[in-house]
Amino acid sequence: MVPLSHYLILSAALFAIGMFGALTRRNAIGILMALELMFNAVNLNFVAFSRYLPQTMLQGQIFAIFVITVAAAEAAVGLAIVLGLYRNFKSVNVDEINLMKG
Amino acid sequence: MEKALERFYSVFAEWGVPSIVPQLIVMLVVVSVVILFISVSVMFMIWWERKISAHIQVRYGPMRVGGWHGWAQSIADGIKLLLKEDIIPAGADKLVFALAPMVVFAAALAAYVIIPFGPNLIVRDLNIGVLFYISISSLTVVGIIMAGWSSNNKYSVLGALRSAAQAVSYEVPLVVSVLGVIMTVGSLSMIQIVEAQKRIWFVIPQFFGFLIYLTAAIAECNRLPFDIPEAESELVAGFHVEYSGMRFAIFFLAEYANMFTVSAIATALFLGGWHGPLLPPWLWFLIKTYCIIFVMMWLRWTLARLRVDQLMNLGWKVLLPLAFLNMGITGLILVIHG
Amino acid sequence: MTQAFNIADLSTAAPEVILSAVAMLILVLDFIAPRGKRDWLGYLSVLGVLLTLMVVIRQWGATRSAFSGQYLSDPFALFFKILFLVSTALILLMSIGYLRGEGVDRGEFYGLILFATLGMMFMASAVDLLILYVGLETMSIPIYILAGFLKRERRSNEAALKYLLMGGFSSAVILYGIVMLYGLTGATGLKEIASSLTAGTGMFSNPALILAMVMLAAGFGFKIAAVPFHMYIPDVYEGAPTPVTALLSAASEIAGLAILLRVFLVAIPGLQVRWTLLFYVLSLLTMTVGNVVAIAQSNIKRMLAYSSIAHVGYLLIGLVAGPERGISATLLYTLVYALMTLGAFAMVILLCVGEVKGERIDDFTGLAQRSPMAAAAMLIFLLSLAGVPPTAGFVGKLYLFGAAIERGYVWLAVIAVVNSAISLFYYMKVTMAMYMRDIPPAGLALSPSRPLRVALFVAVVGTLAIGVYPGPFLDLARASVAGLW
Amino acid sequence: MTVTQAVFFLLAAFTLGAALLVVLATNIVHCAIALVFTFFGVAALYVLLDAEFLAAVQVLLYVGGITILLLFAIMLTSRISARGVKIMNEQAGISALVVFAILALMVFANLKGLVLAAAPLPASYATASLGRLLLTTYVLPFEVVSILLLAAMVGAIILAKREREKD
Repeated sequence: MVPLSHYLILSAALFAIGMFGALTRRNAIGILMALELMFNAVNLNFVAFSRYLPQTMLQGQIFAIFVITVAAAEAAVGLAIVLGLYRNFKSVNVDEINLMKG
Repeated sequence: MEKALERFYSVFAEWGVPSIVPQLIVMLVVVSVVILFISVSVMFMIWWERKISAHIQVRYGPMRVGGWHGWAQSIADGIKLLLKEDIIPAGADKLVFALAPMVVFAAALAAYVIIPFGPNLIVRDLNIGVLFYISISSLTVVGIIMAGWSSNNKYSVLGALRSAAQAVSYEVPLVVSVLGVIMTVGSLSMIQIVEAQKRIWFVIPQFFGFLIYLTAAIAECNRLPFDIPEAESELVAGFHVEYSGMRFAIFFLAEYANMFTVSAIATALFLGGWHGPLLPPWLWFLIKTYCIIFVMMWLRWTLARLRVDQLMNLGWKVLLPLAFLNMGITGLILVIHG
Repeated sequence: MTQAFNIADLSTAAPEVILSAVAMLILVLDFIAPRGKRDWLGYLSVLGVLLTLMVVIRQWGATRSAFSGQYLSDPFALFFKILFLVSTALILLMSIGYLRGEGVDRGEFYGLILFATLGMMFMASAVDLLILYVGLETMSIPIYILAGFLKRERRSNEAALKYLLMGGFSSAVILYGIVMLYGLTGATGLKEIASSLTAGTGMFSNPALILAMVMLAAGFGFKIAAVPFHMYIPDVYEGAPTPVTALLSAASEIAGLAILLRVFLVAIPGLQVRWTLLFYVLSLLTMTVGNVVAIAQSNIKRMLAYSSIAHVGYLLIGLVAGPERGISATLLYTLVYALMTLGAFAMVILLCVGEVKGERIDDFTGLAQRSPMAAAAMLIFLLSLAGVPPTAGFVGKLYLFGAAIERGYVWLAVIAVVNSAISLFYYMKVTMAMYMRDIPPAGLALSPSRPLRVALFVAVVGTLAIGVYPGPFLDLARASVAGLW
Repeated sequence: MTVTQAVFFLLAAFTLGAALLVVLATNIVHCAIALVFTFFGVAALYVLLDAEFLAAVQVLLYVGGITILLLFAIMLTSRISARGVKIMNEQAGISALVVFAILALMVFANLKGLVLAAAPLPASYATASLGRLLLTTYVLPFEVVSILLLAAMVGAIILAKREREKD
């Protein structure tokens, strides 16, 4: 069988990749995609733990279901915001969307 | 069937070959059988559709190739498509353009895993059976958008977007309509759902569910009266307007394969699957499935195309509330009967 | 293990049930409301909030657990629920006139504010990480939408996008912290996590646990706008519609603080030595950066944004000082902070008429001549924010800094006092504009909205009342933290 | 190396490769398509972890829902000709460093801090019990999430709908 540590490292790598994307992408939709990668990494961890930890309740899987649902809602709202933004700015690059300076 | 498999595996085990080898062989065999089945069945369906349309419009349709009522016409068409030059438009995104038909076909192929042709004639009786079909079928939409976008043609992009919007809107009532059956059986496994219909087919208690499913399924297949995505008169041919030759053939194949899948699922969920007197189970299953396919073709050549706004209204304001009503009433009855 | 959905659970969660029913009712009534006449939806939401508030107050004193122990209605939760509901009621009162002024004719605005409040209430009652996360998102997602509610306004679009992206990022970080806690203990209930952690020896120097703690602190740091996780806050505050800005600073940040307190105090109290240090640094950075940068601002919403960052720094002092004095001081200060911030934002809305948005500090020029009452109210809020007696801000700071000194964090208290002095400087800029300069020739218009005046009145009375007679409020805060750990 | 391990490594490589493509590809549509493959990789890993139901939900919601939404938004906001545009901001280098540091910390903490010896428990048929748990023990989050979805739906419609001409 595959040891738990493999899943944990994979998840950490996925999380880091997503974080890198969220920090560097210019396109707002690109950032949203990177965020989804991070959520997936967390979910992978949840499922792996719920498989390997000695317990009967499927808490990890339940948690993952909720995370997926919330992520979907967040993506829908995010894309609606991006569309509204595009209508006004004619761009979806976050560094060009900068009216306020401080 | 399973015994034969076990014997097959044990033979390899005796020779000392790692178990992955016979597993791979079995997988390959199953996949080729499914692809073969799809191709043959699709050719038959295309010929059939042409004949039905012709007879509805009081003509004969293809009559020459192969002798009796032009039965070999589809084979000839297929060979023609395969031999045609493979054109990739200059402005296209080559990688995505090449990937799109494969994605669409993979989705169509994967759905065959859970079709229960008979009590033991199923590739894999997954315990999430119905859910597997629902989730895998959404991959088709991704493939369609890939195809539309990569063609770099505004008609294909429009067609792809329309198709995606339609598929997403009709997927919701489709899923909810199936819930009635799943609640009654208490399982997602296809085999168990069919087994539960030994005495009474679900089409009787779940009649509204069946109608909603059928309507939504036709829309999922982008067939008339819901073929706005490919409406020839306004969009040329929708998302696959730039495709030709082999790649076009794959799209065509996938489309008819999907049609077969939704009909087969309808048979399994509502029409009692393989249950029936006298004839062998697999034959019953095929007969029922082809009956539904016939209905779909019949509708196609009888009804007019819906407008986009009508299409959305029907999906969200008619089918979805009805589907929820059906689910609620089913749940209520189940609770009352304990 | 299996526990069905029953009436007892529902009655324990009655406030949430009522509020969600009101919110959905608003959404439905919005369809039948005639165009241009949607103010009554706002009043109806205020009524709903007050009704919920009454139910919450009736529950005071009892500690009840529901839904398989994931939901807890204890004094701590009830205190925050009262705070959120009062804030929401005031914000709703402010919104009615504001929406009319901006030409937004949508009842969903009120519905979404109620949904956000509902999320906060669940956060306050959450003793399970799952319900905590879900509550957090139920608060955040409506606020993302509300921040972008002025669709034609580019700054509003920008605020919504920035808030959503940062919010999503911080949620992912929080989730990673949660999953590590789950992996370590196999539980998601805060109490279960705590007991399972004490069971294992050597748990508290476990790198995985420390990683979880740091991730949670960083994620919550985003939500409460602590430095260095504050970069997006000024832009969001400036761009969002002003009532939403008020909601963000007076309710959403406090809700973040509530779950932060609950998680760190209940689930990982064993790590207190480590997280005290962490929050010491965060607190120091947050108040200093917030106050210093606030000086340079000419936009009052932006200035208040930095000021609220600074106040988060003060609030964290209580967490550093620890139970029980420090935590009750933090709770008292959340109440004070919510009232005075709401008042300040209500003033911004009062000046938001037509082309004048009331957002530049110059917009306040000559307010004392135009309306001495309004200027006096603003003065009270500003003095309170700076911490000058006899206002609530003074009392709050006194208890906070006192708690810090009592625990030996003298330097932290000294720096906090210095910071308060700095803050006086930029608050006085507004006062100067109001009192020392003449009314501009173009005149100075005030919003005619009556509910807004009610909200202002309540905020003024509250700020003064806590300042003059803090006893009962302090008792309330003390009672709320009793039995938390 | 057993077959399962081989499958795991293949899937892990596939998922990480696709994820890297999501972050690094220059064309935003390619990113979205790579994202589909990442989601599939993760779904396959769920199957490997005996969480078939979750795998189906993952494909249904992520591939059938989120990706299609993303693709829609991309189609509406960018064009195929938008190639060769700079995709990253100026902080790419420093971000890479920071992220590497964080990754190293995470891997260290995961390996050092968690009990890894545990062999997996025998898998059980989980779909039915998941459903039961959602409607009994976890009914509160279930209801709260449904409220959240309602709010998100209403909000997304408000934000995405074109404003009526000034009335």
